[in-house]
Amino acid sequence: MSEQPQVPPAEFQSYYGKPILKVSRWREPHLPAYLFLGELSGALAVVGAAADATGRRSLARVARVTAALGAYAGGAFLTAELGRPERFLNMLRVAKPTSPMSMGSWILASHSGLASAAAASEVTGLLPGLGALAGAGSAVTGPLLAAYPGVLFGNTAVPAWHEAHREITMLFAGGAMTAAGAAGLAASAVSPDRRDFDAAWKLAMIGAAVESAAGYGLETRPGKSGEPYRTGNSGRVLAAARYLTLSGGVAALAARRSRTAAAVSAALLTGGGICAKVAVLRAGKASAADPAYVVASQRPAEEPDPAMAAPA
Amino acid sequence: MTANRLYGPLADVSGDAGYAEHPQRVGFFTDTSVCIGCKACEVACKEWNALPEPDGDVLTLTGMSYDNTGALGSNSWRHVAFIEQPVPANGHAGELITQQPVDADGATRWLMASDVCKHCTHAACLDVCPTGALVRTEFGTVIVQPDVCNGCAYCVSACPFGVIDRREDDGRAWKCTMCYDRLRGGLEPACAKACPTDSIQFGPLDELRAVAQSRLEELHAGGETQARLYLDDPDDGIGGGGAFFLLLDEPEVYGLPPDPVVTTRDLPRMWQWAGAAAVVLAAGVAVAFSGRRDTA
Amino acid sequence: MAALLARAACCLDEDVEPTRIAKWPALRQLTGRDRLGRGAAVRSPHTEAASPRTASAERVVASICPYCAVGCGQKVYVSAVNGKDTVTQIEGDPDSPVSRGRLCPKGAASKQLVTTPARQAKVLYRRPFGRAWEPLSLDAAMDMIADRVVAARAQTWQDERDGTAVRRTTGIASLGGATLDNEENYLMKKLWTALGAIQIENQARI
Amino acid sequence: MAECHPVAFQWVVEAKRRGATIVHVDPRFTRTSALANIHVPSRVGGDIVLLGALVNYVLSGGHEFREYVTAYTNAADILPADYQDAEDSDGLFSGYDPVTRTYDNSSWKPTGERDLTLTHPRCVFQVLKRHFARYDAELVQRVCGISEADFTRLAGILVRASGREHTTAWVYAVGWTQHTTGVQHIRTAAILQLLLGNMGRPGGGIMALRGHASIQGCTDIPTLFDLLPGYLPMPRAEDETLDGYLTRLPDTGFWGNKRAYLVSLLKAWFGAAATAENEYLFPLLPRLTGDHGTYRTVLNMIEGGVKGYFLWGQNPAVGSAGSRLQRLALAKLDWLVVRDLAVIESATFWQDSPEIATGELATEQIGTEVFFLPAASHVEKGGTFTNTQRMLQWHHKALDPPGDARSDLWFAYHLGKRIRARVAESDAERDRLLRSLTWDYPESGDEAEPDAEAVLQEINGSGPDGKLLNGFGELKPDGSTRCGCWIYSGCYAGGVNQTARRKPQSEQSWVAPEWGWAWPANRRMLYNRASADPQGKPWSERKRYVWWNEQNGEWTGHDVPDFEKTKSPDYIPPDGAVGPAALAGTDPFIMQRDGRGALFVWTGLKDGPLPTHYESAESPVVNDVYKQDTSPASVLYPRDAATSEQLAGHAATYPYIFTTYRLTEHHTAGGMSRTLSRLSELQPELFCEVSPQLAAERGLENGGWATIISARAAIEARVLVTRRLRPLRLADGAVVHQVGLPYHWGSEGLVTGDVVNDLLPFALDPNVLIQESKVATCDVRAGRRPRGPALIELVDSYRHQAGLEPLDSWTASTQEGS
Ligand SMILES: Nc1nc2c(c(=O)[nH]1)N[C@H]1C(S)=C(S)[C@@H](COP(=O)(O)OP(=O)(O)OC[C@H]3O[C@@H](n4cnc5c(=O)[nH]c(N)nc54)[C@H](O)[C@@H]3O)O[C@H]1N2
Ligand SMILES: Nc1nc2c(c(=O)[nH]1)N[C@H]1C(S)=C(S)[C@@H](COP(=O)(O)OP(=O)(O)OC[C@H]3O[C@@H](n4cnc5c(=O)[nH]c(N)nc54)[C@H](O)[C@@H]3O)O[C@H]1N2
Ligand code: SF4
Ligand code: SF4
Ligand code: SF4
Ligand code: SF4
Ligand code: SF4
Ligand SMILES: [Mo]
Repeated sequence: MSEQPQVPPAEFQSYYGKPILKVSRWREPHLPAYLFLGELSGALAVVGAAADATGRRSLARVARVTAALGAYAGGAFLTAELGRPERFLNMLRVAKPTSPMSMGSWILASHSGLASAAAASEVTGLLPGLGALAGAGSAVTGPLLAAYPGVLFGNTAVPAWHEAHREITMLFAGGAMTAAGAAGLAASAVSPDRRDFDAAWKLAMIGAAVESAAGYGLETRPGKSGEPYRTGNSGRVLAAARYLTLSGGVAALAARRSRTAAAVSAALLTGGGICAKVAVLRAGKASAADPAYVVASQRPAEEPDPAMAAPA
Repeated sequence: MTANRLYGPLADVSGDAGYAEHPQRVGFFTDTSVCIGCKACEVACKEWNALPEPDGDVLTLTGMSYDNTGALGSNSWRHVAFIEQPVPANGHAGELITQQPVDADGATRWLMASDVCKHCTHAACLDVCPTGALVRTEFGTVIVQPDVCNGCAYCVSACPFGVIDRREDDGRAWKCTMCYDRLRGGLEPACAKACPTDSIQFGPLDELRAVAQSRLEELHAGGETQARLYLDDPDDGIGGGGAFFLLLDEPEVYGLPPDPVVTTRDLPRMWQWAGAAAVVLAAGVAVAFSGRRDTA
Repeated sequence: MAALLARAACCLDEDVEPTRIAKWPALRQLTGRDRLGRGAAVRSPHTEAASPRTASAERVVASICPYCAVGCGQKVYVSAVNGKDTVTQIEGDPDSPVSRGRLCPKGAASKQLVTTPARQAKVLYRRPFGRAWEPLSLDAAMDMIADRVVAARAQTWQDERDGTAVRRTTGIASLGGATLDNEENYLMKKLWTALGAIQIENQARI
Repeated sequence: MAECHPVAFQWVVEAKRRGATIVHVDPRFTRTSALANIHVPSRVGGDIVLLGALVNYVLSGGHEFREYVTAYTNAADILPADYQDAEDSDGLFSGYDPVTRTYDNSSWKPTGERDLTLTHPRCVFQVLKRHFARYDAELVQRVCGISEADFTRLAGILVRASGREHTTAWVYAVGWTQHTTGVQHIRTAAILQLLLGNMGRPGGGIMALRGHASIQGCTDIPTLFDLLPGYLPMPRAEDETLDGYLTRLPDTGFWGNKRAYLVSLLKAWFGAAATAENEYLFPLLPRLTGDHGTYRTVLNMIEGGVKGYFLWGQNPAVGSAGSRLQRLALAKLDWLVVRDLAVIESATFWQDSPEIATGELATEQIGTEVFFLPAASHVEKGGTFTNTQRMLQWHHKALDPPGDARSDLWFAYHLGKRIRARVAESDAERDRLLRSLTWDYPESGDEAEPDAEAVLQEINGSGPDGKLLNGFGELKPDGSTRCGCWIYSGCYAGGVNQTARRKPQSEQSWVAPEWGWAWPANRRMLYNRASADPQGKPWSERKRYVWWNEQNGEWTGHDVPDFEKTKSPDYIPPDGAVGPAALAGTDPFIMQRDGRGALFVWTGLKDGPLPTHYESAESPVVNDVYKQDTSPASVLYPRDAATSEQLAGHAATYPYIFTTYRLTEHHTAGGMSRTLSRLSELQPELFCEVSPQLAAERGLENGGWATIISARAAIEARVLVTRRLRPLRLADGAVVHQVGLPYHWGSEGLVTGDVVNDLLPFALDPNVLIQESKVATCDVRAGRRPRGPALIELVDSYRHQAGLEPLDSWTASTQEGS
């Protein structure tokens, strides 16, 4: 180093190493399950509409029914996550653009309404027009449902979430596609009419690519707040997510020829998707639990350089 | 949306929250340079708000100086921090805050500070609350409405100060109310009233800011050059705190974030990203469905 | 969906009566000034009803902190809870020139001192060589104690010592006084002295 | 002060903001230190050296307030030729008898001559100079471990902040009193304050920060063996007649009216039965024959001499020194009555005392019959507390006590009634006082609660017509007035309960005379005539408080003048005058027989007329100043082992000093704090504070456990390693480690812990019999203590090393007699 810095890098200071932030109270499996089911439902709603429009009836049917089920199951996990589940409906007491969860609740409520209407029509064959309309509607709410959780995480004080909100948002968008793709793959493994599912296989591969890229983005995020995505338990789970997703994507290539491959791919992709959610949750908790992340994110200039921190 | 609704100085927080007519914004100035660490504020708060009593079995010493409360939480709305600091032989000029005489072992000072919810001008907890349980009051303070909160715990992660928390056996989020009930009755908050040395001062925020400024000058003149105000500035990341502090060292020494920013500042951009992601999703599906239906 | 909205329209508290759709905060957001749902629009019945419990106290009694010799002024708020007089709050008396309304943690905890369930409200009796406490009526206890004082005094009475009159008993001792009122110490000292008991001590010695 | 009198500390914080310099002298860096300008860490038990060196600094630098000293103190008094100072005989004054460990003070009594030039070699001023000449900055370093630089800084501050325009206040509590030299600590401060002219002036004085809510009250109206109300002494065996007794009190000054005080008291107690003919029943009062203090009494209990014991709001099983002996004593009683809010350790010793764990006691072998009677709390009864400023404040009853709980007033009264009923027919001489007692207070309610105001009225006193008196000036020696405590007379002046006055502070002067009532005569500051010069003009306009108004011919000011209102500054007493009339218009210290501040105290002190440094009863250090190592007159109960004499040469066994103290979050023995969750959670466990250096020396870890072993017990505590405690470097580079131990824990309550008082000896100050709980010696080891009998083995292994007999033989011999 050519010259002494004006102010020697301050040793990182904290209050007995205690967290500055509160560690998120969100739990496993509730929250990752909700996120996964939500994005699954969201993407499948789009898939359902697209399949309907392109005449992939089997896929449309599977997508719509699963989208509806996913929305309700996701809602159930979300409700279970609440401290006062019986007050779930208070989510609709207000509509706050500043609250991704409020927006998300409205999206989820309308999405599940639309998706279930579409699914009901699909299953019963009643009111097909309205069903198609609802399906089309859910194709609008679906992407929102899949994408908003990125903001949900981003709009917190947790450094690993707030600062990585872009990557997380993309991770979830990719995850939505893989999840939907995986659902299609799984269905194709058992469906008599496998040709309908070609789009799902493709979607799975696209999703896997986006999700892996976003995951990579997270892992390679510069700076202290990217650390939990590289290190520790959350880092390992994220890496696992990436391996699962990538191999799931590769396996999807063989889905056309092999029902087993389709099933394996679906499982890998689902596992990858869920692991990614778990990793994000855990990374956030890790970054909230260690005051170093908070201080570093707010005093970037004084972030200790590991090379310089070594004792002389 | 008018300017500064998410970030930056906001002249009239209560007005922003829809109160056409409202009392002056009130707040706390906590002057930690006169805190004696007696914890009367902690006790007065718990007694007034009838906060749950601790479970006898878990009462153990933390080993963190005289702090056995540890942090703010759902059952501790005031928390007094105790910091025992070595003072470098050349590092400390002032005589207003004691240190032991310097000898071969250096000197020591003991900082004490009572922390509380900051009642932020831009309160992340409030902004993210999906139920409207968190609400800005007519006094400009931020409170949780226990009859509304459904315990989603979003606020917990949103607060840049780690203040609000969910009480697990009760399922709802809790934090300082700035004694909303007392304010409504024209009373001063319980903690401020109890505080023996007036380390916690309650009053109209404007007046407190002036008081704080003069106290700061007094300390600086006394050689206490490390003294600084924290969250007094409406231009800071949270638009200034409704509770602000005079500190004698860096905020992180007290367990406070050095430069907190309300997360909602970045919200528009984040929504844009979500939009982009939704588009990516839609595009991905479109691509997947493009081309002829597989005939294999 | 409709049912959903209908339920959401009320404030959804267990204890609160459902109110009209007009009170639905989301609607109030749209119709009022509080578009972002941060304040006026989202207030709950609990919030609207907030008031200090001391305001409804049946009486406010001037007192003095029972812990230390600083002698801080206290205000004691009493209300009937389930038909029983109960201390609902103790806080500093701003009028006091000693304390100006302030209290330390002990003073601030004095309501708990009065109301804690740890407080023993019944007489307890342990017989000689007994292994456990037994109940005893206050009246019986008073009589037993009086009997024992009279007997111990008779047994240990000294009219003189080394030829000088001392007129006393050293068979009975008493300790304590610093937490008691002056009037109480006064009666004690008066009674003990008349009884000839001299080993009367309190915290001033320690 | 911030720790134990936090609300009062607001005034210190305010003073600091107004420019006062706050200095804190304490072995530990505490919450008080944190807010002071300067903290002076010192060795426990070294304060006489520090204060003495300040006296020397003042005298040798000529910094005394000469005019004040000459006029208002006994500096000019000339001492007899046979007076020998401690300086002359290596730590002992003339008149010492090593066998009885007492002094004969006849050689201390001033000759009656005075030298206003203060130059006579035997005048108090010169004696004082010589006495303290050796106490200098170097000695302070050697004994207390305070650096010379720090001492000089402190001395400079003190001198600058005293004089005409400035005053310095000294504030102390049990850090000074709980020593075998406790009274002499305060004496040294008094000397300093008199020399600097800081007494009787606003912002000056020596403020005792007293303990419990009414500790001052229970000294004024004493539940103490050696006093009657209003500081009248209890009669001793040799006080056969009333007249003879009264000769023990001064004839001059305000004590001159002693007969009026005593006769009015006897009239209050015995009413019509007390007559001039029967000397107002004075001859029937019980008589003292020496020490009947609480520690002596506890030893008597162990010896089996005490049948019954009443505990009214005190918890000796935790709070009193040598608490192991306290509990062994409780186990020897026939019966015990405990009145408290909670079931405290002193009531449950037979169930769960540490001695049961070690096997020394067994529940089924303890014959003590125990009555626990629940007490009413402060809001459940009306009455007065007297706070540390001598101010009586009435607390009103807010509601009835729960269940069987009753006020102590109720208990005393109804117990008295029942006892009186049992002797109503007796014609035994010993029952005469009992039968003569005025014992008929109005009762009210279902519980027949006696009327506390009626009792306060009796204390205030009444005239022949039954009208309430307005002050002690109205008391008569002829039996026509009754008054339960002369210094409290006036608390019901004008028939109004003055103690219940609550005029808001904002609506009255800063002295706030209309809040409560302060004795005597509602004076807020004692000896305030000294705030004016001999001519009666304020020494300083800034600091004016009470002054002579020539026009009206009276004293006036912000407070009630502590002087006869119309006695002019030029009043000269005629020869042979007695009572207040014997004091001149320039004699402000009106309770003194000569009206002057006592730099030299020839009577009333048992351990010497001038403060002298002695080591504590237990100290790892030998006295650096005199050959006389420990206080020659201190009260050591011989069988309570391990005073420094016995430990001489065994500093290696118990190498560290420990000191005990309080935490803001707890109250004394814990009955009022460990029972409350709000306080318990704030300091949940007993801990010891050690310096990082000592921690390293003994392998102690922050948050871990340590065992502390003294010659009497071993206890365990969690460890707080803190820079707030620091090793002190004394003479010749010797390093002393001090261990800090808060003493609030015991076996009952929400948070429990070992009893620190188990570690302490029975070693007392001879003047007031207060125990030395601020200092003793110990060893510290890492880890928890052994359980069961192994605990005794551990203590004994140390005792063996120190050449002491084993604990049980010591306990047994204690029981045989001492
Ligand atoms: N929070 C709280 N307040 C209380 C009480 C309580 O239990 N808790 N108790 C009340 C009662 S009963 C009393 S008597 C008072 C006592 O009030 P304090 O006297 O203030 O109480 P302590 O903490 O026992 O002792 C004070 C200090 O003396 C120091 N010390 C020890 N030895 C020496 C020495 O030799 N020289 C000097 N200069 N300092 C020394 C100790 O380190 C300690 O910091 O507090 C009253 N107030
Ligand atoms: N090692 C060490 N030992 C010490 C000291 C020290 O500094 N170090 N300090 C000493 C000093 S200064 C003191 S004062 C003592 C204190 O020692 P104690 O006086 O023995 O301790 P407390 O816990 O204050 O006991 C008072 C009891 O009175 C009860 N009480 C409160 N109000 C009432 C009432 O109205 N009526 C009745 N009947 N009971 C009531 C409380 O519940 C409590 O149990 O400790 C002494 N011991
Ligand atoms: S400090 Fe945290 S809890 Fe308090 S208002 Fe600000 S964001 Fe909300
Ligand atoms: S936990 Fe309660 S207060 Fe917090 S965001 Fe959720 S609903 Fe609002
Ligand atoms: S203002 Fe009220 S609620 Fe907030 S910390 Fe103080 S006492 Fe507690
Ligand atoms: S009450 Fe005041 S002095 Fe005591 S700890 Fe709280 S802020 Fe500090
Ligand atoms: S509030 Fe604290 S300082 Fe005041 S009298 Fe009570 S115990 Fe003492
Ligand atoms: Mo005390």
